[in-house]
Amino acid sequence: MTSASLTSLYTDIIFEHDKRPLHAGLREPFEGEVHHVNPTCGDEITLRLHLTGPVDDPVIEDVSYDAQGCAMSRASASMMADLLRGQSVERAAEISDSFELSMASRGKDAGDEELIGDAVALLGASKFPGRVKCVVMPWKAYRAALVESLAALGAAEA
Amino acid sequence: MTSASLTSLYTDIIFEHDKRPLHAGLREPFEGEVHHVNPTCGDEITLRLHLTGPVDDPVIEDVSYDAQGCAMSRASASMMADLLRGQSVERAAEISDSFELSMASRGKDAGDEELIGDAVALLGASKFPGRVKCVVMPWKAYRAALVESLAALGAAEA
Amino acid sequence: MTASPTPFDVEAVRRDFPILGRTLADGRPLVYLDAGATSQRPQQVIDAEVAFLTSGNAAVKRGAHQMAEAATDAYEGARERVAAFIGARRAEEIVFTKNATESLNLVAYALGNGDASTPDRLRVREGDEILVTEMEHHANLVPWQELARRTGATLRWIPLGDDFRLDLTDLDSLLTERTKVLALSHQSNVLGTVNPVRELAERARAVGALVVLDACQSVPHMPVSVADLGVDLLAFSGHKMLGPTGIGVLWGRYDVLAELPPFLTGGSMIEEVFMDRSTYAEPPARFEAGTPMVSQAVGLAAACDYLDGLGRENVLAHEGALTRRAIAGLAEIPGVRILGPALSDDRAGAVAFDLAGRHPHDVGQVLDSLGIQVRVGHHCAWPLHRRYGLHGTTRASFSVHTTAAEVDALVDGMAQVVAFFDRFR
Amino acid sequence: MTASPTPFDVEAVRRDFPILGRTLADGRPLVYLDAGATSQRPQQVIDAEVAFLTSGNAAVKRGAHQMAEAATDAYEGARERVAAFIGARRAEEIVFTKNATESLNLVAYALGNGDASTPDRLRVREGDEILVTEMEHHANLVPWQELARRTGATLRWIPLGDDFRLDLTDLDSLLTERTKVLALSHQSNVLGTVNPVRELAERARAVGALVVLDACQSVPHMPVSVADLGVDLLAFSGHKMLGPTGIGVLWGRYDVLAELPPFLTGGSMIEEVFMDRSTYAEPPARFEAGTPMVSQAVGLAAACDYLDGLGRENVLAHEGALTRRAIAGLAEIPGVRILGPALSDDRAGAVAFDLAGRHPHDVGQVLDSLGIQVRVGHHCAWPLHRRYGLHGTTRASFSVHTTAAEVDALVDGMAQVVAFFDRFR
Ligand SMILES: Cc1ncc(COP(=O)(O)O)c(C=O)c1O
Ligand SMILES: Cc1ncc(COP(=O)(O)O)c(C=O)c1O
Repeated sequence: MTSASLTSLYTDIIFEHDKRPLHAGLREPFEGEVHHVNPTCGDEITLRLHLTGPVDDPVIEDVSYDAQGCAMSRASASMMADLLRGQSVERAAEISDSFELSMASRGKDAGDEELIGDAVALLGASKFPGRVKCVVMPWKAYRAALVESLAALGAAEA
Repeated sequence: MTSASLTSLYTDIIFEHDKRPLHAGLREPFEGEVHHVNPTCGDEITLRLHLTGPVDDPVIEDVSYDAQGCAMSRASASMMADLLRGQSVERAAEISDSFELSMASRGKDAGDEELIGDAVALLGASKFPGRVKCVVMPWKAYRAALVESLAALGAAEA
Repeated sequence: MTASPTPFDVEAVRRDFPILGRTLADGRPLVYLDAGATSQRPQQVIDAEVAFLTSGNAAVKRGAHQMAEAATDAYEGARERVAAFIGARRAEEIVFTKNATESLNLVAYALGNGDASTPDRLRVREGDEILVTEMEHHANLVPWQELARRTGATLRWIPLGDDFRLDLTDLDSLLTERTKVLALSHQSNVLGTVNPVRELAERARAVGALVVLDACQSVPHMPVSVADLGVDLLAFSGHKMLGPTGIGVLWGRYDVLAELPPFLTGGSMIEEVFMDRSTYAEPPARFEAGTPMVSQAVGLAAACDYLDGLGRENVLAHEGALTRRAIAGLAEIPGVRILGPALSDDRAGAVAFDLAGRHPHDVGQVLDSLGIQVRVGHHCAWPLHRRYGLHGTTRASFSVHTTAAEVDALVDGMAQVVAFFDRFR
Repeated sequence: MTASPTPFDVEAVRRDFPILGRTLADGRPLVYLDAGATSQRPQQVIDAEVAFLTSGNAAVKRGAHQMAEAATDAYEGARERVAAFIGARRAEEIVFTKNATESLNLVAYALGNGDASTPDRLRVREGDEILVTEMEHHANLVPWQELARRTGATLRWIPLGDDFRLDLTDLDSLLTERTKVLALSHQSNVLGTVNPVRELAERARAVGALVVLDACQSVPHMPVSVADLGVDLLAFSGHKMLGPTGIGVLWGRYDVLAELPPFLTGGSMIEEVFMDRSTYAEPPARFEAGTPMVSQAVGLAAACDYLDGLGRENVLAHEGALTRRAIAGLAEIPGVRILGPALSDDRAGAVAFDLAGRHPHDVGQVLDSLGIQVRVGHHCAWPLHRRYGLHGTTRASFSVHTTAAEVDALVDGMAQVVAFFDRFR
């Protein structure tokens, strides 16, 4: 007798990513690296970002990471890496904005599957405020790594 | 239409002492001097004690003081000085113990008039916890000055 | 004197305060004129807290279960409510403390806790100056004395004038490049004087000083918007604004809080903890160590609702009328001298006075026997009283439930005080 | 497993807790197993606070009127009640704070606040050592890290052994003449281990170190008498012992408190205040700056009454039986590893566990869907978890209203957790 909201949270695709996370591990080269923790549960992620292309329109060549956490947060990191790799930074911003907005909706927003693909499966967590942080942590890490990477890129260019 | 407890607090004799306090002013010689304040209302007393006689059975030669405070606290200082002057320290201890015990009784103990004389008039305040401190402050100052004075006397003797 | 029209139905308000129905010794009705020390709670505030305790109570922020989520929502919702109440730009600018005293100590300690990574403007050190005023409540004076003692900084103060206002004559020599902090009150809890905060904050900003405002006596009684005041940090207490005891507020501009070192440390304010070192969370969590006062935050939010429901301008108008009525009435009593500016725009709130030849304890005692509850003593503003040659005063202070009839009872009571003591002349 | 007989009528107790009647999502009954984080309030505690607010509320200590006297009596009466509750010799040994975290910070700051007039044993300085343990809650670790940082003292710690107890092998080299403070917990909020406090306090006394005890997890759950323990200072929180949030306690031996410098400064803790300096009141007033949490103190006293009414030995017996039942039941679940000593005399309280291959958040989520409210994460004891190679655990903790059936629901719930996640293998 499992509750409906529970099965909407934990789906096969979540566990697929939890078990076999895509693009996991820390790789070179990279321009930015950040380490984020969730102070309440002790979860951690180290995330590296590698950009290529012109400084005014860079492309995400690689997102590599080492994530410690619950199924939701690990699946989130995996899906995010898969979604963002190969995208322009501009397009990635659209994706992450859309995703984070949906996550903040407390279950009201089903998410834009066109834009965020498999990551709609993560939105089950948006009904559980205590879990939103787990899911969002990799995305916050991406944002922080992007700031670092762009700065590094700008410095290299100058 | 004044309340009964109010007229039991403020009696003619209280005002008599308030208006014309006995033994007021700071005099020499003295062995101990203390300064006490009541932190809630800012009342202050400086009290000096002059003892004479053998160190193992001294007599209170003089209690002199400068008191700032409400009618109750000023009357208390005046009555106390008048009561204790000329008494042996031993007898003074009986008096002050008896007085302070009655003051702590919340109006239940009418006081030992044999021992504390006019100071029974102060016991009206024992029904008003907020005022007990006002009345007791000079007595606490006396106790502190006594400790100082006895130490000074002992040192002089040695 | 007839009652002036009030901007809301005071009798209806009074029915919200269950305690006002009680009587005192000799069956006297309660005339509570001590709201400046602590206010009473309307039923709505009590109910909000009880409702939380009987349905949503749980540890906040630390649990992932439904109860913890509900409690966290209630607590963070209260933060948003308080932010809106004082016009803060974001809820993260609100730090919950136990009272205004803790809020002010938090700032004073944090300014001494920095290290090399702390921006210079948020670090008080030897040679720096801290500027306060002579009218401060001990809560906005002693923490600064202690900060000066710990750091080797120098404490200076703006003196009070004979007109019961700050004497700004020498401000230029008091507020200088050396000044790291200007700490002052919005409204004096004794004089009722409202300080020219905006002007002083501007002068302080010009020399790079941080401005800390003690708003204990303004936030409960008038519209206050942090956006307008120009200060950096602001403190007030729940129990003076119809809310629970045990909860206070520190508001801070987010950019200031973001760089301020922590004060109390422990659970919920950390980022990572190792045996030998820790890193700290973002504001407001960084300043809220340990289990917070959750039900009290809920009660405080209900108090904000209550005051906003009456209208803050209306509260000011109502209480201002009572202040004026009290001043006018008391001025007629022989021997009474009011400590504070006469009627004017920068004056509201408490009415403190001296009765010639009578100690405030004795005055208060007679008023108490009439059921009139006023405060006597130095009201935690000892230097202020010393400035005017007094050890203490008798103080009446008003709230939303105070009536003109109660003010008249005070004035009449003072006539009885005079008559009572005259018998013993 | 059948329910073991309990020393009091748990069903009657449950009726005292209004919140236990509520249901959660999907109509699940509330199974509240998070008392270690915060406990629920019996109606008696709520009623005591409301009664005070609707009849006796006023500012304490500062007013001379009847209402202030009644409020002061209530507040000081609560102090006496709490003193009796923990076997303190005198009420003046009880300081009210906002929570245990503040109590511990108070001590850590005060020990750094002294000057030449402070006795050396109450002054931590460069070269001194502070000894804590690896099992401490952040509240009894980070304040000491910060004291060490501010003063230049060195922080050392007693490590945890593989048996989930303190490893005292090297105690002689850790606890030396250089040790100024030994700060430790009475009972771990994760492991349930009860430390040999009396023995450690004796060793500390022998080298002249002050002993500070974090009694957050012992005072609510077992008889605790400060007279027996041999410690100098002891901290706990109201909200973990059926009392309100927003109130904590610091008990201190009077001779220690009498010489300890102040921490928070402001109103009610002073003796005399001048613009440039102040002197301070005697304990406990010296440590209670500002308006205290009066109604919360009244509520805390009611919580003491409630627990003493049940009998502290009975509470220990009841909760101990639940702990044993939980440990026995959980041990049967495949993959579950309990963090803490097996059944023994120095073990009660919380039951924290790991489920192999599953993150505690995921475990807690499934339990939550069943209405079972447990805590997941590091429980503010991050170094402890790191010691055992974990990021977090799932923790169940019990109170007077917890039933054997609820413990069984937890065990059954864990079986469902395993089955749920097995579907995705
Ligand atoms: C052992 C221990 N110490 C300290 C604390 C901190 O208590 P509080 O958060 O009430 O200050 C807790 C509870 O969180 C605890 O379990
Ligand atoms: C002006 C002012 N500042 C500070 C305080 C201190 O507030 P609390 O005692 O609630 O901390 C008060 C009230 O006592 C006050 O009136």
